[in-house]
Amino acid sequence: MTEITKEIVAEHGLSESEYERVLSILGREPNRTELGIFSVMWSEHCSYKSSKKWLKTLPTEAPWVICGPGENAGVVDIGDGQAAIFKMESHNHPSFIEPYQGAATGVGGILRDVFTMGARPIANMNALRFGQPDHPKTRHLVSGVVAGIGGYGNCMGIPTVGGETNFHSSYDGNILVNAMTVGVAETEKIFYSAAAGIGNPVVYVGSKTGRDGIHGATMASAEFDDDSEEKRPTVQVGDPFAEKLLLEACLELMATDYIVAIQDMGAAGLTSSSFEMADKGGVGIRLDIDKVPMREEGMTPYEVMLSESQERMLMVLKPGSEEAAQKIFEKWELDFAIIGEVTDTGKMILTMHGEIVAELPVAPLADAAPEYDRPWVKTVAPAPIKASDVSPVKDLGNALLTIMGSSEVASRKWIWEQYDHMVMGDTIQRPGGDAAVVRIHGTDKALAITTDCNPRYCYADPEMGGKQAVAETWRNLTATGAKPLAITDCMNFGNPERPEIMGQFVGCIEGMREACIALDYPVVSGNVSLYNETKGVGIHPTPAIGGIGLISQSDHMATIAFKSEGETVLLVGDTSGDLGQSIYLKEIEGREEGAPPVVNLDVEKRNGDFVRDSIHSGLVTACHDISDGGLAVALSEMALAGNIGANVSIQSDLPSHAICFAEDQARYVITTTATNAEKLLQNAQKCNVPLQNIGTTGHNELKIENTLAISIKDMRHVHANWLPDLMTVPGHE
Amino acid sequence: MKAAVIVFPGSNCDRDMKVAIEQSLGTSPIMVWHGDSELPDTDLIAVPGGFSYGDYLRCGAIAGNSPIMREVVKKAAAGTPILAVCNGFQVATETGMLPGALLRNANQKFICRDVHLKITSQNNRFSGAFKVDDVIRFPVAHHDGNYFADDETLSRLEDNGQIAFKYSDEDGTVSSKTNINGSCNNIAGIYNEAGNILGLMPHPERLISDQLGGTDGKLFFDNLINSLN
Amino acid sequence: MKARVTISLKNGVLDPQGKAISHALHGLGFDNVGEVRQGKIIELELGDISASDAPSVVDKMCTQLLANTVIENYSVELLD
Amino acid sequence: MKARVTISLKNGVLDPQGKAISHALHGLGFDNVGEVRQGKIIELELGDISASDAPSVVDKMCTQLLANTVIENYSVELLD
Ligand SMILES: Nc1ncnc2c1ncn2[C@@H]1O[C@H](COP(=O)(O)OP(=O)(O)O)[C@@H](O)[C@H]1O
Ligand SMILES: [Mg+2]
Repeated sequence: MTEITKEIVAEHGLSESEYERVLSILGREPNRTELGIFSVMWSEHCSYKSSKKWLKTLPTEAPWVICGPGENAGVVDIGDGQAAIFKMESHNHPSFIEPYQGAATGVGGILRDVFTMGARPIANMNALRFGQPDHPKTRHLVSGVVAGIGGYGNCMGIPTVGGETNFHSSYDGNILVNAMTVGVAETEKIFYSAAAGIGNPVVYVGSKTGRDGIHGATMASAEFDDDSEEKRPTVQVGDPFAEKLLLEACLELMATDYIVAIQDMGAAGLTSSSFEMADKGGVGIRLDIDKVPMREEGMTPYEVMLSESQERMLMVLKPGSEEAAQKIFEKWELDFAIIGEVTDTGKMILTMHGEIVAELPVAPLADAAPEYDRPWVKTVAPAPIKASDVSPVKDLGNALLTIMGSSEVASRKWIWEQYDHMVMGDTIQRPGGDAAVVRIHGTDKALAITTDCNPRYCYADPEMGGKQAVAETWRNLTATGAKPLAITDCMNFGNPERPEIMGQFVGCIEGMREACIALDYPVVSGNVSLYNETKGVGIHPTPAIGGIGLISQSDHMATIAFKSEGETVLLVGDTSGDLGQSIYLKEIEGREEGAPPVVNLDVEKRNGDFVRDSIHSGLVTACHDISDGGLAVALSEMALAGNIGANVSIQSDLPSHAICFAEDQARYVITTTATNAEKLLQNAQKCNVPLQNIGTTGHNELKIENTLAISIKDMRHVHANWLPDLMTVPGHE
Repeated sequence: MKAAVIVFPGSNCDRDMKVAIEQSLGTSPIMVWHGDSELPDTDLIAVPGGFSYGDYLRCGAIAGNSPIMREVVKKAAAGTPILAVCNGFQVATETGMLPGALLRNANQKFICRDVHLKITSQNNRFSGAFKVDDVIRFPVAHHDGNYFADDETLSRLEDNGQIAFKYSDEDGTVSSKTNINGSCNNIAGIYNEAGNILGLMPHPERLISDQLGGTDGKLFFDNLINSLN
Repeated sequence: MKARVTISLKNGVLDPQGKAISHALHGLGFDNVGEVRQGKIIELELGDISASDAPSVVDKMCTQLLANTVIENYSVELLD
Repeated sequence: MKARVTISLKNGVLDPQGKAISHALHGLGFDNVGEVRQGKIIELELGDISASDAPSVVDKMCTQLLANTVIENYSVELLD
């Protein structure tokens, strides 16, 4: 056996003090396999050691929350004995190294998190951040990531119904690929991961274990160098077909009552799945490594325990059910192996060839996982930028075209057309609107789903940015008529050992916390991805938020498209006209400066509740929230979606560029028939919601009186072509 | 009347097909698992979309060699109407029930969106809801829908009126601009010589209500079921 | 015994993948590249089979499954 | 001048295609078939290029575009 040297410890990413703790838990030196297990269990990824302290401050409860953070995914009640199960997760680093497979296996991983709890996945989402459009790597990364997400989700037959995409230089060396899955289960049939029942069989199902994804540092070390083979890849190849079979087989098994506990094998594979199951159940587990289905010969216990081969699950079954369970997996042509049992030793004991190869106490290893209170400094928020501080450009029509054809606002159709967004026959709002809407199969209910985050806002003022991200998802759901239920998050940040980065994290969490509380909109699941940093340059803080909302009657749904000519256009909410961090400032002035718009959560709630009630009462014919790019962009998007123009005129003391492009929060544009306009205005007054009649739909241009007039055709041209043009290989077609 | 839907490992539009048939027929089709070697007697067999066997090797190749497809081929030869959609179309060409092959889309990308289709021949059973030259709208969702056949086969298909639909624009113009995936002659769907098999890349089962964005698929299935009743 | 099956598109069958590769190579500055064709290679572990039986068995695999002879040609190489 | 590039998955990398093919061959009664691996073959018309320049040019094409060296190996053969 190799001796554990300082170098080996360092290669495993354990600090000296962490290694001291290993020695004191074991009362001896670990062997190589045990060290490997400590290293992955105590990695940032599995232990959340830098973030735990702060994540605990987020609100996680509401009467409709069935299961908050801590399990594979969050669970909320959606009535009629049904639950929505959802989570978002990052696959940033693998996607940068190998965009297709990295993104594909990211989708595979998040799907497993959801169906492991008993849900049939009904929708996928993806939140993507790439470097600058003209960075030499960007095109290759966009094309690979999008193909990979599509390749996996399409093959699984789960519709990918929406997402978000940003381009910014802060992601040049660290792209973000965050994938979200939403599934539906019966509230009576939700599966958890706590192992129980001494003597119960521990069962492995799915694909075989290979040497995939065993982390790089250990690969380079002596033990694996003796066969002079090529350096083994650290990226996994996804097999969506195997996952589709695994999904169907698991759901078939879940219809029985054979399962005691189940857990997917994600990061750190067999190690983290078995430890988590044992730790949650307060039991021990004995595993016989020889029984693990292996793809390659001569695999060591170290390799088997640390492999990140995809499309695998671990379960504890009721005794006596093994044979019937095996039949199901055989029908789906998947491996099924009893590899161990639940014990009362409180220890994880691994054997191979009849010998014990690792023996670790479960609870101490989990309880003693490091938790750090890392030093942090608060980001000082910049001063606001008033409209009067920015001199307007002469031609605001041209400014609108520039913005509509900018990397921030241009259509993402090139992306979502590569995703099957209709399979399963329940997508009643396709990508392109505020939130996607997917019917619960066989019912008249539907879920609205969105992901949002404005990293520029978060960079300027993490607290306001975090608040804004939560509020924007809430607003996007509201704009479809849905009642927002809960969120999942994917916290993407730089190196937490730098106090200013840690300060960004703390700030975003604080803002999110306030918003979640004020909007009664808890966090039920999430994921943290730190160290997104190259050569000391971190990404913009990016707390991607995925929100879901319930539409209890699917015909009470609004879309952004103008529906017919001659309807009244109304503006909900107040406009202060600040331009800090706006797209206008970025695209027209070339500045990313100032404070982001202020989020007032009381106003947010009041305006949103008014909009939702108006949609439910059937008075609203179209609805769109106002976000990136401000009012003029919102109106343009509604005109493009409906292929109908509008003529508006806004009563305000503000200069035109502020009216058109300020990104004040808590605002929406709604339309209504001419006859219903008065009613809405009266209702708004009763609710103390600012509502202004700003014009009428019609004709084939967007006209803002005394400011601009742009034809839908010109608008569509710049909006539709930016991304396809970016993605076209120079010199061809 | 009875209908069957074939389900392979990796099929994923089987439920959508079932729902569409149910909606027009009033009763559920029989879902036939690929491993079954017996096919019940039915008046319609649907081979649905998806990624049978992951579409590994070639789309539809492994499914095309499955025992159940040998039964489907026999029924087809005996005259049973077969509706082969998307992956089903690929499977049907692999078995030789339909001529030609489906290659990777010319732009190399998966394409999911609504497309316009021009009706190019009359087959009352499958397209009786529409007339020749009508333009309808169905969604596509495929990576390998680029129809290929040699020149001789193509002219035979054209001459015999075996081409069911061509990719067109809203006004029915068929051109290279409206050819979404590089298919020979813009072909989106074809009949066999006897006219009892329809293979098509677009998905009629996806547009069966206003809520889903359109009803051309509903018209298609209503007519199909009526004509078989 | 092992076999290597090489499968390529027949002449006259459009090869979208090959075309795309040729475009991409031009885009990268490899201006001289002409036609590009993409094919498949399938390596099979044949197990217990005699060298005399192998050719006909692999040929059967090709016609039945591995190649679609409407659009593809194949060739077989036996490696021991 | 022509080149033939053969691309295969590195050892240890999962090959879902190969797995499925092997499975399907068993289903067709070819019971003896063991492991199957699928690779790609790309044939390039190189145009005007000297035999001495060709190897390094094709190698560049491979690393830049044709092969994904994170998970694939490649080999190059020059033909006349
Ligand atoms: N990566 C993506 N995949 C699928 N849909 C996307 C993606 N990026 C953006 N979209 C869709 O494009 C539309 C506009 O996105 P975005 O500007 O983020 O919307 P909003 O400002 O309303 O949040 C949304 O419908 C969104 O779902
Ligand atoms: Mg929105």
